This record gives sequence, structure tokens and C-alpha cells, in this order.
Amino acid sequence: MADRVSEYLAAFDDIPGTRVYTTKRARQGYWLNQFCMSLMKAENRKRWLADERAYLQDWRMTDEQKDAVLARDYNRLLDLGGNIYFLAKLFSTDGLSFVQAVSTMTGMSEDEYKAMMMAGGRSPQGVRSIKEGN
Amino acid sequence: MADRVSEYLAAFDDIPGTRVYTTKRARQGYWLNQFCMSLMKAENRKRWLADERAYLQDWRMTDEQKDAVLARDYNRLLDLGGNIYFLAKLFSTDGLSFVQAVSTMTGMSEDEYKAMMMAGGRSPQGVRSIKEGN
Amino acid sequence: MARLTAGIASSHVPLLGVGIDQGKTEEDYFKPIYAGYDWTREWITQPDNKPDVVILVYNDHASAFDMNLIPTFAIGCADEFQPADEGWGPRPVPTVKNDADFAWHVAQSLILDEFDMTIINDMDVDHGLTVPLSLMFGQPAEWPAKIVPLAVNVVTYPVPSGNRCWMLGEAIARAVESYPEDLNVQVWGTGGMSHQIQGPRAGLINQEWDQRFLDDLTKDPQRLRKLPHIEYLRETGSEGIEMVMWLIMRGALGDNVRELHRHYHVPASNTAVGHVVLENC
Amino acid sequence: MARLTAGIASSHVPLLGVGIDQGKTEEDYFKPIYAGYDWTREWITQPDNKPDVVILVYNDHASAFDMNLIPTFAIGCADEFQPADEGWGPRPVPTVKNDADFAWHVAQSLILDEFDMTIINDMDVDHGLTVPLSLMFGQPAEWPAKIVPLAVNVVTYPVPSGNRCWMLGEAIARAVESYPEDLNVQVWGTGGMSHQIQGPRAGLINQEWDQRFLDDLTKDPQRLRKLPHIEYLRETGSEGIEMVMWLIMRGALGDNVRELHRHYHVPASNTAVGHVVLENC
Ligand SMILES: [Fe+3]
Ligand SMILES: [Fe+3]
Repeated sequence: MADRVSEYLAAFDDIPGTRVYTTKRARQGYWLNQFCMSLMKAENRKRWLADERAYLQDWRMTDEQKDAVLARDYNRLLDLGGNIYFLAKLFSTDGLSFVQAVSTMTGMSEDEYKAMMMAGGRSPQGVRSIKEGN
Repeated sequence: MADRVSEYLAAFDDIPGTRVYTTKRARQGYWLNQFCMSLMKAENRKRWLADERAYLQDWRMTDEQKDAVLARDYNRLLDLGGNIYFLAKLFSTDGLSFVQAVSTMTGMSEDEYKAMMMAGGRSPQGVRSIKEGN
Repeated sequence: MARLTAGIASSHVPLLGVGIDQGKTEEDYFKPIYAGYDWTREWITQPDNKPDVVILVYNDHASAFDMNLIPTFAIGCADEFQPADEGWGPRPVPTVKNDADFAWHVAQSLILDEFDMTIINDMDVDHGLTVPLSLMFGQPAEWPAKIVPLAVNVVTYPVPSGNRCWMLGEAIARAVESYPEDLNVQVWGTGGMSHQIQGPRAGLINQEWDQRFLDDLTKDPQRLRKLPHIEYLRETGSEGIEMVMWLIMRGALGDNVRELHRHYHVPASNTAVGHVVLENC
Repeated sequence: MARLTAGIASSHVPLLGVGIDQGKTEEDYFKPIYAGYDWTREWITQPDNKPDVVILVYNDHASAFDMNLIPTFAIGCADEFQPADEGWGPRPVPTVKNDADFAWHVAQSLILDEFDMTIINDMDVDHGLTVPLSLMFGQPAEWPAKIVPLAVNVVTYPVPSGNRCWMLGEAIARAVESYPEDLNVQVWGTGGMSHQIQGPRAGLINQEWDQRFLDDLTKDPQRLRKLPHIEYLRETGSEGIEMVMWLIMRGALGDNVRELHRHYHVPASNTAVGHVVLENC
């Protein structure tokens, strides 16, 4: 029997500039995402803001994940298994809106990104498939 | 459309000497069962054994449920929404085995009940259906 | 006998909750977004249209469920649910009250229909559920309807297929029809439309695709039912996948439906806002 | 390619764990119970029969799941699971190690097959899972196979139908066959047979019914697939319903199976112990 699961997942890698949150990413990012969840509690946010490095010591994340958290490098965090809804707890704690945080992943300035959205958003033209180049 | 759910559930009431753990019972027994779950932790078992009445004050159970817990009246507890797997935490904390606790619901002594089991258990003859009397 | 009278779909962008909670609805940015809901806020107060119960299909955004628990379909059967603290404090909106008798009936009926539901009795509900309530009902002291939360996993892949969502909708319709009490029941599908909030391609919006999706909710729903996940992802952005939840709402309605109202606006935050009100013909 | 080589069914009576843990296996009461597993403990050590992975279908008995969370079908995808403290301390048995790559593959395949699985990444496993391990593997320092826990709700009604369980078994077979690694996979169904551990009717045992159920696992499995819940309850006691989990194991095997071994004994605690080893013809 063909491996439907692999076929299903393989197509996701063909989408430009997109990391679909597959179970592979979910496993890689387990502790990273659980760390983010901890920031849903006000007392944890306080401890985190007081000393980020100390707070991270309690979490079984890789050094790469910790560095990317400290750097707020969201594309890197996605590559390391972070999920945007979990990462949202991190940028919300920083007081960033979704638009502000999301813009940091696009290579645009916040204003450029906002202007693109106001003009109707990013066109799907050319960014549907790496293989098809459409 | 006929109410399949009601039809499905109604049949359960026709079984002699049996309380099927329907969602109705699950709702009625919610706090009773959650109280039982708390006894899975050693520190809670210790507090419970030290002062049962005091321990029960923390739980939003009805007075009937509390009295039945204190009396270890398992048939009554089933009627009040208890589920046997949850109630097992209570009789396990008392050091009772499943056979010992279960025998208290049958109107037999523990020895009589054990003898029945050794002889092949209770026959289904006559206790399949209240309506059919078989 | 309970009656399934209408289906509503709407985006559930968190910013739209913020806009309402902070009194910004008249600002230039927000005004055209909220204006598209005026029709519905009026319509839904009419005696024939006011639901007693809403089965509110939404997804949790890492609020009630973390990586330790990923239910494909979860139904909330508790008496009430509190707004979640998503990292900036809970929304100042009323407690969500359930019709627990009805919710348990639906849960039971769905399991008898061979849907592998997870029953949840203790959870907070996030913007996915509370923002549509604010959009449809405004800012009342109490929500004017009972709410059955039905949470769908659209975060960790594979999420349920469009076909499975549609079938769940059909089973919801059977559950409603078989409930003896006389209730006006609506099913709401939330999330969508185009949006991608991650990676270099973030900000993607596909108005053409979205409008065709809205068209086909009435014209060719069977096409939508068969759309594979990859099409949502390529065409509408990674978070556009939330639209599979609209198919639960659509599957719960009959073969033929009438579109009573449509609203489409770009942007709200990173998202294309879509909203329709449908009734059975 | 992974191969589904055999199915095993067994009761999971907690007392049988106690008997092993407390070294009572040679006592008069226990001896004939455990003797029926000798054949299997020998068989399973043979190179052809030793599973690399067991998909172990069981139910949680208010250990990992309380009334706040009732998943119809839950699959454990974490790397390991600890024996639960069920009220008298955890059983002194090895940690249960998963093949997480395989478990996630199965979970994904089942969801693509339109089963509404709940994925669980943090849970303790109770006697429902650990007693069959002890019966089949004895008391090793480490369990000799990786275990995928598959928990089924058979406590709060409605539980999944026999038909749905059977279909889940078929989908498990597809998941196994589509896994690229060369693994010997077994599916175990646990629980049952006749027992009722509550109410005045407690202690019910229906040997005739149980034996016919065992017969029809090979002779007429389609009859078993269609048995309604009420028949299990009336005929085999309220906890006899656990046998629907055997149908997941049976559904995962092919149309024709051979019974390699059978064991049936009354009583263990309140329960009729049943055990079979099946392989595809
Ligand atoms: Fe959303
Ligand atoms: Fe059991």
C-alpha cells in the first residue's frame, strides 16, 4: 500500500515561504511550544519578563530554540518546531499585535507590511507552488 | 425523526440490578466522581483518612452524596451518579479489593459472594430483562 | 422538536474582539469591517431568527488545548465556559452559558452516528468562539443564546477532511431534529477566510478564491466538500484551512440554501473577513 | 514495510497484576489463570512471533482521564508512559516505551481515514494496559516491545459501536501496511469477558455467551461486529462491554484468521478471563 501519509505531507513542502505545522514539527517543537503556553499565566509572564534567560533554564528546549526565543526570530522558531498560535503567547507578552509580529517574518518593515495588507494583501500569484512556479 | 438517543438509553433501564453509566449519571455524579479522583494522590489520601468530613467540605457534592460516601453505601453512590471506576479510588483507599467492595452491593456476605464466583459466577438466567423476566 | 433554522459563517479575527472591547468600532480602519455585521445584528434580534441555542464550531488557538491534547472534534458539555486568557488577559465579555441538556444530547447522538467525539467538561474558550459572539450579538450583559462549543483541530496536521466536516454537519442536523424540546438552533462555522500569519509568505489574501467559496456555499457546496487541504493552503494561506469548519455548518443545512446576507472585507489584521447568513430553502 | 502479523485478546483484570506483582502466581487460586498464558509467553519469544511494536487497545479506568475529558478514541504519541497510581501506588513494572515515529504515523493515517482521533502526549497508563503486558511478557526489566497505547471510552455511554470499533481496526491495518519500516506489529484487544462489578446483579458470568464470542472471532466475526451494546450489557454484565475493544483487534486482521491458542477461566476477581491468539490465514 502506498504511504498516503507521506504523500499528503510531501505536498506541504512545495508551498513557498510556508511551514505547515505537521506532526514532525509538533514533535520537534514540543517543549518550545509548551514553554510558550506557560506565558498564558500572569505570574509566569512576570517571572519571564524579569529574567528571560533564567526562565528558560526550566524548559527542556535546545540551545538553538532558546537563542531563537531570546532573539524573537520567528521564522527560525517556525523552523525549530514552533507553532504560530503558541508563539503568539510570546509576542503578546512583548505587547506586539499579530500584524506587528507577523510582519517580522516577511522581510518587510511593519509599515510596508501594513500597506500591503491595506492594498488587498499579498497576491497568491507566483507563490502557490515551488515546483510549478505559479 | 425518532429520538434514537432516548431509545438507546431506555433499554438500559430494563436490566435488573444494574446502573449503566449514562451521561445523565455522569452529570449527576460529576463532583462525586471528581472527589474520588482526588484520592489518586497519596497526600490527598492522607488528608482524607485523617478527617473525612473535613475533606468533603471542599467538594461541591450534595449532602446525600456526602452521607453515602461516609457510609460507603456503594449502591446508593451508583444511584447518585457515582461510577464504579471512580468509586474504586475510595474503596482502594480503605484497603478493600474489588471483590470485597463489589460484594457489598449484592446483598450477600463477602464469603457468599466469593463462593458464588468460585462456582462460576451469577447466572444470567432470569436477570437479563425486567420486562421479559428472563 | 428542535429546529435547525439557519447557518452563519464568520471569520473570528482576534483584532475584531480588541476593536469592540476597546470601543474602536467607529474608527476608519474598523468601520467597514463591523458595518458588514449590522444586517445580521438586526436580523438576529427578530423573533423568528433569534436562536435559543447556537452550536458554535470554532478552533482553539493553543488556549484550552496544548500539545498534550489534540482532539479532532471536541464538544463542550459543561454548564459554562470562561473567556480564556490568551496572553493579554481574558476578554471582558460575558461568561458563555451552555444548554447542557442539549449539548449532551448532541454529543450522544454524534457518537451513536459513529463520530469519535471527545467530550470536554472544563475548558476556557478563546477568541475563536467569543469574537463571533461579539460580532453577531454586540456587547450585551449576557449572551442572548446558549452556546454549545464545538472545537475542531485545524492547527496540527492532518486536520479533519472537508468531507468528514461535512458529514459531521449532517450528523449534527440529525441530532438537532431528534431533540424533543422546541428550540430554535443555529449552527455557526467560524474562522477563515484567506490568511497566513506565519513565514515569508504571510499576508497572503486570495479574494477571487474566497468569493468563489462564498458563492459555492449556495451554488455548488459539493465542490467545496471535496477540496483537499493542500488547495486551502496554497490558495488561501496556511490559516485559510480554518474554512473546513464552515463545511460543518454547511453540511448541517439541507441541499438547497438561500444566502440572506454576505459581507467580505480586506483586511482585518492579516486576514480577509468573510461572513454569510444562510437559511434552508 | 510494516507487517500486521497477529492479534491477541485478553482480559485485563487488575487482580492479575496484583498476583504477579506479589509473587502469588503459584497459589491455587491463581495457578490455572496464569497457566493459560504459558503457551503465549513461550510463543511470543519465538523470532517470528516477537512483535517490534504492539498497538495495545485498552480503556482507561478513571486514571488518566476524569470527567473533564472523555475521548472516544485516544492514541498516545509520547515517547513513554508511566504506570498510573490507581489509589494503591503505581504497579512495579517497567516504563512503557512507545515507538513514537510509528505511533504518529498511525495517528495521521487514521485521521486521513476519517477517524476523529484524539492525540495524547502526556498520560499515565493503568492496569488496562499494563496487566496484559505482564500476562504476555512476564516480569522483564524492560518490556520487550514498543507499545502504542490506544485508549477507548467504554465507561461513559454511548461508547463506540462494535461496527465503529471494527472499522477502526481496518483503518489500523491500512496504517500498518503503509508504514515504510520493516516492523512486526501486533494488535492487542483487551478487557472483558463477562463481568459486572456494580449493583445487585454484580458477579454475573455468562460462559456460554463468552465461548460463542470466542468461537465467532474466527467462525463468524461479522455477527460480532453487529452486536448492539445492550446485548453485551444484558448477557455479559455491565463491564462486559469492554469486549467491543476486541473488535478493533479483530477488524485489524483479515477476513480469515486461525485461532492459535485459547484460554478461558472463571473467575479472576469478579471476572471471566478470556484470552486468544489469532493469526491471519
Ligand atoms: Fe482562527
Ligand atoms: Fe477494564
